[in-house]
Formats: sequence, structure tokens, C-alpha cells
Amino acid sequence: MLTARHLACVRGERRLFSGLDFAVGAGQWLHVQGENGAGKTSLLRILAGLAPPAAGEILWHGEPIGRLGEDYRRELLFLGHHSAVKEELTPLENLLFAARLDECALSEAAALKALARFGLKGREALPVRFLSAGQKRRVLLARLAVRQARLWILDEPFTALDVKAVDMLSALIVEHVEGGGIAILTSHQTIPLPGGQVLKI
Amino acid sequence: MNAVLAVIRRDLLLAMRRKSEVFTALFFFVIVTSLFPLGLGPEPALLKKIAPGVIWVAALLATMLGLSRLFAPDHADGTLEQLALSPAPLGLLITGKIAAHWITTGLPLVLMAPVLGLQYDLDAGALGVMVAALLLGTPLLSLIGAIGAALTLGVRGGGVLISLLVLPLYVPALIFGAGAVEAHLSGLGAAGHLSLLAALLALAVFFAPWATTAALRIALE
Amino acid sequence: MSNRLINWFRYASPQSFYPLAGKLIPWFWALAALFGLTGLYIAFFVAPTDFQQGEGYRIIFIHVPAAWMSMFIYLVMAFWAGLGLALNTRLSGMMAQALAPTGALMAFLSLWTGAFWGKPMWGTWWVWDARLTSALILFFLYIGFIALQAAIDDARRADRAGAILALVGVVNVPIIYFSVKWWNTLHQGASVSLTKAPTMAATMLWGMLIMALAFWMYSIAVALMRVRAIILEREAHTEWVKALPEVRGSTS
Amino acid sequence: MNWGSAAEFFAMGGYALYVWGSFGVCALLMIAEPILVAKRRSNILQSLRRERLAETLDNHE
Repeated sequence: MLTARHLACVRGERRLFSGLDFAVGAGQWLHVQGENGAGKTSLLRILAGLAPPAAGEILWHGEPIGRLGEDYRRELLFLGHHSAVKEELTPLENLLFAARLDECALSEAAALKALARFGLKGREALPVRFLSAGQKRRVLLARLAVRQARLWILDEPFTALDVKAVDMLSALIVEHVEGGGIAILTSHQTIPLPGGQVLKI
Repeated sequence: MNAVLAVIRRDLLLAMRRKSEVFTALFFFVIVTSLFPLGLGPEPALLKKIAPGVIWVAALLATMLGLSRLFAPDHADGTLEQLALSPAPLGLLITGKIAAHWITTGLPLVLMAPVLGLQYDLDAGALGVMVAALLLGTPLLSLIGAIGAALTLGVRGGGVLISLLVLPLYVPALIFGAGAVEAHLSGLGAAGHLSLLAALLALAVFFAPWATTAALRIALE
Repeated sequence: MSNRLINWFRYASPQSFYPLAGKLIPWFWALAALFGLTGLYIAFFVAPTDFQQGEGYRIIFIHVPAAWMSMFIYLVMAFWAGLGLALNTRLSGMMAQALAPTGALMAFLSLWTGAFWGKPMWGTWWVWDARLTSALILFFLYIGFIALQAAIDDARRADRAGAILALVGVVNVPIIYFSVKWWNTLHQGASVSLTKAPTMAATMLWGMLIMALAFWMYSIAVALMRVRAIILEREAHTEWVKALPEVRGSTS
Repeated sequence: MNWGSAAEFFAMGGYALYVWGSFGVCALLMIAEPILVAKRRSNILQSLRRERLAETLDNHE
């Protein structure tokens, strides 16, 4: 259960939003909507604990995330605008590094399986800079599949994906939410997923 | 701990794949130290006298060279965010990155220094002291440099700014590092200089990752 | 919570500090002028000619206060910076930013007057003396702080990055000073000995202290003036700035 | 009193260049600094007034 209370965000001189309240429980997902520059990305970064809010607080199971620290980060998966994928490394190396950084055990076999599931079979050993933009995003999707996290915070996860990949990602999110997980995402398009709350900022 | 090792391993792997960056710093070091005799003349007595200073100043500048690339690529591609969100403490991961930086830029300088020392007519004892001083001093350069790299992350003209911020802070390392060899050559013994360098290193290992992490968090907001 | 504490926090907001600083500035200017004129009078008319250094020694009446202030301002700047980092108050960062140029000016003056003193006394404009060298590095630290803040557009981010740099600097200043001093004693030629200062007459000491007070008051006055300008720049979009008499005034 | 005449005072016992070089530069900078700060303040005030004027013009239309 992620609860936000009276959140406010100030960027430079501008107040992006204030008095934001919402709660997302297990098995639910939240679609954050807003115009360009409304503060969607800022909100997600605040929720992930990367930036402090100008006012208000964020609770995870009733505890402020600042106090939870490591315990909150262990349950969280955040994917931002940038791919966080190293061009010089292969998809396999990227995936294994991400898993070790998240402190979750991932065998090479499991990693290969996840990459194959997202259509990267045969490209595991190719440096990422030889892949297309869409294929790079697929490396990230493979990370979603292998990471055991309760809370997903995804910033524009559908950009640069082809139809097939969009379907795969949607299936992944549905699976995650139905399994009792929580997902918070931003997207310009309508999201082809059932249910979900909408938050307009 | 696992995550820290992963960070070190990944940075070393990246350095291996990019090669040019590691070799640029090393070649810079070699060329600068080799140019000084050409500018100053080949008298062995003079060269012996300036050797510690020249080698240390060249080491400072060679370390500075790649410093702005310490965090910038990770910042640009979002890896830094993922480091900050790892369950492992960010300070520890950053220490890992600094360690990798030392292994790829500091350590090659230490290994290359004896060869360059021979060009300056240093004897075996002086070479030994120089290697010891560099071994203690170059991690110090990486640690202090990381603070500057973190502070100038994503800042206009960061590459020039970083030298302005970091070089004044390098002064003690330069004094004790070059002083150790000089003290040995003048028969005073280098123990005092080396132990002061070690003390500075201990202090920096303790404080520098903390300051670097605080600066990185500001850049991430 | 006591009344006094609330008042203190009230003045920690730029909005209430701005008029307070405006009221204080003339007083500090007056004090600076008073101490400055007294100090100059002592420096030139009361203090006797030094039997070793002749009239040239009178430079120390500004050299020593400038050197003291350059170090003291760095400490105060680091204090404000640390406070801003810890309590997240807006005013602290502005104070640190306002102090830096004045500190750099003091460091520059101590170098400049040091050189003008050194030339007649030691026969050279510059010696790699421990004090001169560390003053030079202190000057570089100030320049680094100013350059870092100037390079960051977001004011809050500039404050916090500057604060970290100031704190790193404050840890390093004593280390740099002692390392330079140690280096200097090892390399010291026999020709120049700076530590053997001639015993100072009481009038000289008084003159120097009063000049130091004048420099201190001057620094406060200028820093307050600058912090007022910074407040206006940073809070330009707020209602209270738009409602200020000096903003509304002369156009209507 | 140390000085017999004004000329003697300005000569500073042969140290005129050094004494006046230090005191002069010191005075110059310490006068220039507050002037620059005051200028900075009047610049920002001027732009604030201009902004305000532009706003009142908008409102009249």
C-alpha cells in the first residue's frame, strides 16, 4: 500500500503541483496523466525517493519511505526516461549487473530465458550499441520480468516499443498487478490495460 | 558487498571495452614526464632534483584528465538513479566506483612510474619510495577528485570547473608525495612523509565518499 | 516553544530579513567608517616609525586584518553553508553566497599587500612562504566556490553544491596550511626568516586590532547589501517583493 | 607626530610606492565593491519595476 499525503513539488521558481493525495493498494495500478511539464516525471521521482517533496509525505504500508530506506528500495523497481543500459555491455551483462545491484539472485540461465522471452535471442552477446532503440527497451522489459519487486514505478514505459512489445509489456504489468503487486505509470497514450485508477496533475 | 563488487567489476569491464580512456591518461603521464628533460636540459643532477615534482604534477594532471567522465556517463544514461535505488547504500557503491577509477587510472601510473624514474636517474631506493608514495597518494587523488566530479555533474563548463575545484585540494598530496622522494634523496628518510600520506588517505577514505554521495544526490534531484 | 525562538525563525525567512538588513546596513557602515578613520589615524600618526623596517611596516595595518578576515569569512561562509544543508533554510545559502566575493576580496588584498610588504623587506614580490602560499590556495578555494555557484542555474541546487564544497574546503584549510608550513620549513633557505617578527609595540597592536574591526564591519555591511540584492533576485516572483515600496514606488 | 611636512608624509621614508600601493589598492577595491553591489541591486529593482509597469499596462487593455 503506497499512500501519498499533501504532496507538493517545486521546480526552480515554479510550483508544479501541491496538495496531492492518493493511495494505491495491492493489486491496483495508477495511471498518472498530465500535460508536458505538469510534473509527472517529478512525481514519480519523488515517489521513488530520488527527490524529496517540497511538502507532504509518502508512506509505504503506513511508514514514511525516508525512514524505511533500504527496505523500501528492496521492494521498488523504478524505470526512468533513460534506459540505464550500458552501450558497451551485452544485454546479458546488463541484466546480470542490474540483478546484482538489486541484490536479487539471478542465474545466467534465468537471465537468458528472460531475454529470449523478449525477442533478444541470439543477441545476448552483442554489445547493446548494435541494437535498435526498441530492442534496448526490451532489455529493460526483461529486467521487469526477472526482478521480484512489489512496487513498479515506470516512467513512459511504452515509448519506442512496437505493437508486439507493447502487448508483452501490458501482459507483464497485468501479471504483476494480479499477483498482488502495485504499478504506477505515466503514459501519453491510453494504456491498454483493464482497471486502474487515474490521477490527473 | 555483492553489489559493490558488481559495480567495480562492471566499471573495469567498461574500461576494458573503452580502452582509449585508460590509455589517454597513461600516455599523457608518460609524454609530460618525458618532455621535461627536453625543456630543461639533460644534466643528471638537475633531473634528479626535479624528478619527484615533475612525476607528481604529471600524475595530478593525468588523474584530472578522466575525472569529469567518472560519473557523467552513468548520470546521462540513468545508471546513477539505479545505483541510488539499490538496496545497498549509495555511499558504498560510490566507493566501489572510486576504487574502479583508481584501478584504471591510478594503478597504471604507479606501475609506470619506476620506468619514468629511470629517465631521471633515480636509484633503486628512490624508485621504491616513489612507488610507495604514489601507491598511497593516487587513491587520495581519486577520492578527492570524485568530490569535484560529483559537484560539477551536469554543470555548465564542468570539465574546466573541476580542475579549479580539485587542484587546490590536491596540494597536501603533492607536497607529501613529492616530498617523500626528496626527503629520501637528501638522506632524511621518507617515513614521516609516507605516514602523513597514509593518514590523509585514511581521512579521505572516511570523508570523501560521504561528500561525493551528498553531491550526487543533489545532482539527481 | 518560547517567543524568542519563534522570532529567531521569523528572521530566518528572506521576507523578514530583507527589511532588517536594510535597517542594519547604515549602522555597520558608520561603525566601519569610525573604526577605519581611527585605525588610519593610529596607523599613520600615532604609531612610531619601526626601527628595523622604517615606514614600510605600516602596510601590516591593512595586511594583517585582510588576512584575518579572509580566513574568518571562510569559516563563517562554511558555517552558513552547513546550516543551510542541515536545516534547509533558504537564507543560509544566500548568506554563504553573499560572503564569498567579500572573502575573495580579502584574500586578494592580503596577497597584494603581502607582496608590497615583501618587496622592500625581503627584496622580492613573492616568496613561497607558508603563509603566502596558503593564502594563495585560500584565494583559489574562494574562486572555486564562486565559480561553482555561478555555473549552476538552479539557485537551491547551487546553494547545496556550494555548501558541500565549502565544508570540504573547511576540513582542508588546516590540512593545507600545515602541509604548506611543513613543506616550507624543510625548504627554508637561511636568508629569510619570517617567524622572527620584531616585538610589536602596544600602539601598533591597537592600531591593527581597530583596523581589523573596521574590516569586519565593512565585510558585514557589504555582505548584507549583497544578500539583499540576492534576495530580490531570487524572490523576484513573490508577492512580497512586488509589494515592496522600492519596487512599487517611483513609477507611479 | 611622526611627520614634519605633508611631503615627508607622502614620501613615507622612501617606501611611498609600497605603502601607497597597498593602501591605495585596498581603498580602491573597498570603495568599488559596495558600488558594484549597489549597482546590482538597482539593476534588479529596475527590472522589477519594468515588469510591474508591463503588468499594469496589460490590465488596462
